[in-house]
Amino acid sequence: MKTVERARVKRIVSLGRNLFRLDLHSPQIAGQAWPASFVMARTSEATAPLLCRPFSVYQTTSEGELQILFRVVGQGTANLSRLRPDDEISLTGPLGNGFDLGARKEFILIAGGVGVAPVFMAAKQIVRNGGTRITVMAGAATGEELEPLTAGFAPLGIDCELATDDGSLGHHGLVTDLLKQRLADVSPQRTGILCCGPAPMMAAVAGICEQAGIWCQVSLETMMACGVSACLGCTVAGRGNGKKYLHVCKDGPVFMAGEIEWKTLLT
Amino acid sequence: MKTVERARVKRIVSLGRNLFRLDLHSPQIAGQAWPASFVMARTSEATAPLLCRPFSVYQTTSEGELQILFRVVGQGTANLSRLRPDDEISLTGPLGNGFDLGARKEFILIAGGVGVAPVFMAAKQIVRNGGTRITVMAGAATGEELEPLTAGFAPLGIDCELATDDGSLGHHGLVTDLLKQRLADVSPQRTGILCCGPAPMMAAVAGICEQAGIWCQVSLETMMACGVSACLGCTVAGRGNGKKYLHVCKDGPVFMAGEIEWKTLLT
Amino acid sequence: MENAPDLKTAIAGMTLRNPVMTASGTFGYGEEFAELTNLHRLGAIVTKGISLAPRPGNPPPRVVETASGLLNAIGLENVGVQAFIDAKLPFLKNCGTRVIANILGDRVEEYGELCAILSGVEGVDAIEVNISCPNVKQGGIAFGTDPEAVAAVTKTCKKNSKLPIIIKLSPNVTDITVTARAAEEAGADAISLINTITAMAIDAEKRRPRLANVIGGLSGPAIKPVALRMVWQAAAAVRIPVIGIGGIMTADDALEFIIAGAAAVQVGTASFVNPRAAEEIAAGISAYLERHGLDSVAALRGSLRL
Amino acid sequence: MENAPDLKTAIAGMTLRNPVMTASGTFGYGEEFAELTNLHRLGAIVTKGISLAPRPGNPPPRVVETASGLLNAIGLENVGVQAFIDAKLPFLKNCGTRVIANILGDRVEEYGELCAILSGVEGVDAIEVNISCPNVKQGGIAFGTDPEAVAAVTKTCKKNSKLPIIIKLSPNVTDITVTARAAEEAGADAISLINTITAMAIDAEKRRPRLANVIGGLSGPAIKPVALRMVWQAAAAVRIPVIGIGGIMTADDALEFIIAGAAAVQVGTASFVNPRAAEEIAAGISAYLERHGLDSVAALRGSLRL
Ligand SMILES: Cc1cc2nc3c(=O)[nH]c(=O)nc-3n(C[C@H](O)[C@H](O)[C@H](O)COP(=O)(O)OP(=O)(O)OC[C@H]3O[C@@H](n4cnc5c(N)ncnc54)[C@H](O)[C@@H]3O)c2cc1C
Ligand SMILES: Cc1cc2nc3c(=O)[nH]c(=O)nc-3n(C[C@H](O)[C@H](O)[C@H](O)COP(=O)(O)OP(=O)(O)OC[C@H]3O[C@@H](n4cnc5c(N)ncnc54)[C@H](O)[C@@H]3O)c2cc1C
Ligand SMILES: Cc1cc2nc3c(=O)[nH]c(=O)nc-3n(C[C@H](O)[C@H](O)[C@H](O)COP(=O)(O)O)c2cc1C
Ligand SMILES: Cc1cc2nc3c(=O)[nH]c(=O)nc-3n(C[C@H](O)[C@H](O)[C@H](O)COP(=O)(O)O)c2cc1C
Ligand code: FES
Ligand code: FES
Repeated sequence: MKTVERARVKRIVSLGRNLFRLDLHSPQIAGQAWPASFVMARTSEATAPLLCRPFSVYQTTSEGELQILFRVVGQGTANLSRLRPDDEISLTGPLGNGFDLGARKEFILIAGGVGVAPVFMAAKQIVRNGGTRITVMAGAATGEELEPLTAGFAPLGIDCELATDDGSLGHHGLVTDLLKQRLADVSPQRTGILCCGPAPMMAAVAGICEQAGIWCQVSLETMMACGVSACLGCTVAGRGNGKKYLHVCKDGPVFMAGEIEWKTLLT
Repeated sequence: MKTVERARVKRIVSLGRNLFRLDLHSPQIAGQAWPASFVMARTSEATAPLLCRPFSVYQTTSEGELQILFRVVGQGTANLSRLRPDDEISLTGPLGNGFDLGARKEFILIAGGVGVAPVFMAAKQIVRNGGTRITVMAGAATGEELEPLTAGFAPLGIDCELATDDGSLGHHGLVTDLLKQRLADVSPQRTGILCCGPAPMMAAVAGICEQAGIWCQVSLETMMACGVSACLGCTVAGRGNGKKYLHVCKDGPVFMAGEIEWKTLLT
Repeated sequence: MENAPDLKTAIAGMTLRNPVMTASGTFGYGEEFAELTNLHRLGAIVTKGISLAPRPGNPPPRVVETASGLLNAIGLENVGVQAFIDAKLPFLKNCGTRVIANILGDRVEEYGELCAILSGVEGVDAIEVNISCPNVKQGGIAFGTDPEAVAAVTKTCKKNSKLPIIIKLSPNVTDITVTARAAEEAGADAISLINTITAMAIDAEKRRPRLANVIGGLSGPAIKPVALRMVWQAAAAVRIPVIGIGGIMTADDALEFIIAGAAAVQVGTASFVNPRAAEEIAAGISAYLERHGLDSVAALRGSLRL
Repeated sequence: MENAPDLKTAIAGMTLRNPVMTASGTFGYGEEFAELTNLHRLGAIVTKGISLAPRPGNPPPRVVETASGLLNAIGLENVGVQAFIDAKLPFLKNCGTRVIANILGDRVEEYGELCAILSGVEGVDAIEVNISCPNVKQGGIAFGTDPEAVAAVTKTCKKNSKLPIIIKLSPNVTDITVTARAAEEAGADAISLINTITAMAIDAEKRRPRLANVIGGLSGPAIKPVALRMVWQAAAAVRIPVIGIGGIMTADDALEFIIAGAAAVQVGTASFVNPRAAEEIAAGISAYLERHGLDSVAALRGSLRL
């Protein structure tokens, strides 16, 4: 069940330039969150910025802590970055659908930048479900950025294949290169791919998976006014029929890669 | 000469509930400020609150420090109260006219609440000018509030007569009671009164002085959009002719008490 | 004061628990907010706009934030009247508050048909008529900007329905009192205003409109001062109740509209920012009345001291 | 790019250094900002509105802040045309940029007289005509909301002046293209828009209007999306240059208007928030052009990709 909750800031951790982890005491929402669920955060009481901002749940604890990862890109995220312990913000959540973790035996988890948040939560859940084989492929602009984003996987016993735009860590190039290299070893029967990152990355992954016949889910981002399927603002075009729109906050944020009309998402 | 300056926060000092002193490094403006001059401060980069907020200069140092006293009453002052050392804000100043300190031998300085700021700066200047007799009368809601506001006078060798609404410090009642008690001892020839505080207090002081024939200057507050006499928004009605308006940011903030049509200011 | 202030509000033959409704298109069909706020504490729920046939709406992007505002071009996406009755109304019937169906059309006759259909079903307490849509027979000029079209739509709705008819005015006019009076004279039971103000945003880097539809409707706190002025003007111009809408975020905002002459208010964009906004505003109005020693919200209506 | 981009802007027979002017009523008579910003880096200074006789303006309070907006009812306080010429123009003549005198009146003839007087003095480069004032002969309805009155004022101004005439349109109309065309057909050399949107604010605690004048004009970022829409519509409707105004705070805002079709822009409320806003916006436009490999601001005008 979704709720509106006053969440108290426990700590805010800088993970590098413009990158933060925000740890909130938000027991009601934390107690119900699932992989790729998201929250709407009101970042200030002022009327500008006006709307809540959506963030994926990164991690929760049984003590009611809820963590998000965020990058400062504008006023709303700048406001978040100035929060201090014991400040309070309003959160609504958990919202959206989630990754489908039930059907598969093996997973390749693909993350770009802060897109690692829902992927990490999925990884923890898969590990908790027991025994499935997991590979993580993660990319970012630089190693300095990628390292703190992927540090959580090793303690789970999950290896990461890394790619950076500047070659400062892992493969010098795109995370999709890593996927292509691996493709020969992947069993379309057993393996599922879960992916979250910039739209061009997800579109490329979707294309690769379609060609290879691999089951693939993506977690999308669009502009959201409400997050609760009231404004009808968060649409993406569905595949096949240009007139059918999907609502990311309700039908998503997770979609089967084949459901999406990627062309319109990239313009 | 007035300037726009990026001012760096040196420290922010809590003086009690909702009351702060903000110490800024603002060498250009600090170097030119005078008693009852004010600055326009942009309290955030967001569009809400939109306008700059006016604050009287409280104190300056030769090292380029400029201090203001402020009470949190709304969003703009709340934003100021959340500033931290090394944050920067935009300041325009020094603005307005100022108290006329030249003509008199003895001063009674009357302050209500944070209205103490221009009065304190005047006191320092008078002391620096040498030898004149100064009495301070200051009032506030409670002693807790009044004490930090008036702590600066003793080091200058100036005694304060205090009044509080709740009687927790000094006279239980209005600061104007103190003035009335003193009236018999005041020489209309030698003594000048400088006053800053809530409008009803200043109106009452103006009335007393008019009756007693005492020279009295007040420092007014009105809503200001620009502070530099461009918007023409900061008017008060001038005395005698209801059609004549005075501009507080340019003709003021200091006026002879007799110039003002107090009735219209109080409604 | 001994008793809680009386928030009951009579509008267009209905009595509402309190004067705070949700605005069309900002509260879905009620169900979306059921877990987040107490629906039975609202004066009424106004549904997302309903047309005869389902509509897919505009291509994305559909929303963009502006300074203290929200610009939208949803394109009136909705499930259509039949799916509304089958899938949405059953929940609304039992949600514990009044239900006002908001309708829209391209032609005058569509409004009539919708009124007839919705009058025939149980669970709809009133109809709010969105006339900010393009009138296809008149070259796409919005009904709401032409007093004759306003009158024509109002008459058709009244003729086809026994339910109270609320005409929702467009703010994109030179003189709001002209369309307000046109609605009143044509028989409207109440008017509500304002709908969104036509507006636009451009991405300077891409040199493209931020909305796929190029222009959209502006809502939120940015438009409140304009909405308040129009409500004040309209309330002085007509005798039927006026419902104030536009940028209401807090109880104080709502009170401004009531003091200006509104009999009730609608909370729109605020529900996105705070899903409990409407409920909290109703509570805030009650607290204000108590604090000011007023025993009913009706006593406050139009009490502006000039 | 080797050379700095060309910001020169030709409007109504004048050439401006760059397309960024200050908006009337927000920059005094220039002198107020001389210590705060480099006047010679501005495209033009538009003066506070000038009437035949001095005007005292409205009683206070005259300004109130709203969400991302400023509501004002200054009441056109000004020194009158003679004092303008005697006391304000000497400074403006030597300030290093173009001077546009903004004028206002209650009757059509006043506009004509003002144009004649200002055409006869040295130092005024153009006249901007504020038609958002009440037309006393027509029961106080603003000139700018009636296309016939717009045409009448425009013709009178043109007849009485050799200077370029810029008609400043009111946004309080159903269709901005109607008044835009009325101005063009009557001979205006350019149009500027928007003036403030009529609006209102109430102090709920006191149940009183926040402005002594009850209603006022809304400016600032809140109105930018509405202004941009109107500028886009007007630019498509007329061939004369359009000057975009409304909520411009940053270079990006100004660029949105230029991309929508504006030949130049005016910066209003922003100068209160940041006295250097206009100068910084001009520099920001230059930087944008350079970054995008455009060699002139003219190349950007109307470049919106639909
Ligand atoms: C379901 C969902 C989950 C998300 N999870 C995360 C997360 O875990 N961590 C994180 O850092 N960000 C996440 N985002 C993106 C985040 O919501 C935006 O970065 C944020 O809203 C920007 O707000 P702002 O005020 O700082 O920037 P703005 O000033 O609003 O915008 C700055 C720039 O960011 C772009 N932007 C704004 N909102 C979005 C959006 N919703 N999607 C894509 N681009 C946007 C704008 O177009 C603009 O170019 C998520 C978005 C969605 C829809
Ligand atoms: C020349 C001058 C000097 C000033 N010096 C000081 C000072 O030294 N210390 C200090 O704390 N305050 C001072 N003020 C008042 C200060 O500017 C306001 O308290 C501040 O602008 C409020 O901003 P806000 O956003 O917090 O409140 P808002 O949300 O803007 O307003 C909250 C309440 O404060 C009132 N208010 C807002 N602005 C003013 C104003 N300009 N004058 C009077 N009331 C206002 C509003 O009517 C409202 O009731 C001065 C004002 C002027 C004009
Ligand atoms: C996303 C969105 C969708 C809307 N859809 C409708 C609609 O379907 N019918 C209608 O009459 N008004 C619609 N409106 C207008 C609102 O009901 C309301 O009149 C307007 O938003 C102003 O109020 P606000 O500022 O409180 O949001 C919509 C507004 C928004 C923001
Ligand atoms: C305080 C104030 C005074 C104004 N005075 C005038 C005026 O005298 N003549 C005029 O044509 N416009 C006047 N305007 C309107 C502005 O020139 C401008 O059109 C409007 O404010 C919108 O631009 P902005 O949002 O950038 O401020 C005034 C605006 C403000 C805020
Ligand atoms: S964000 Fe409002 S419907 Fe999805
Ligand atoms: S504050 Fe603008 S003229 Fe005084």
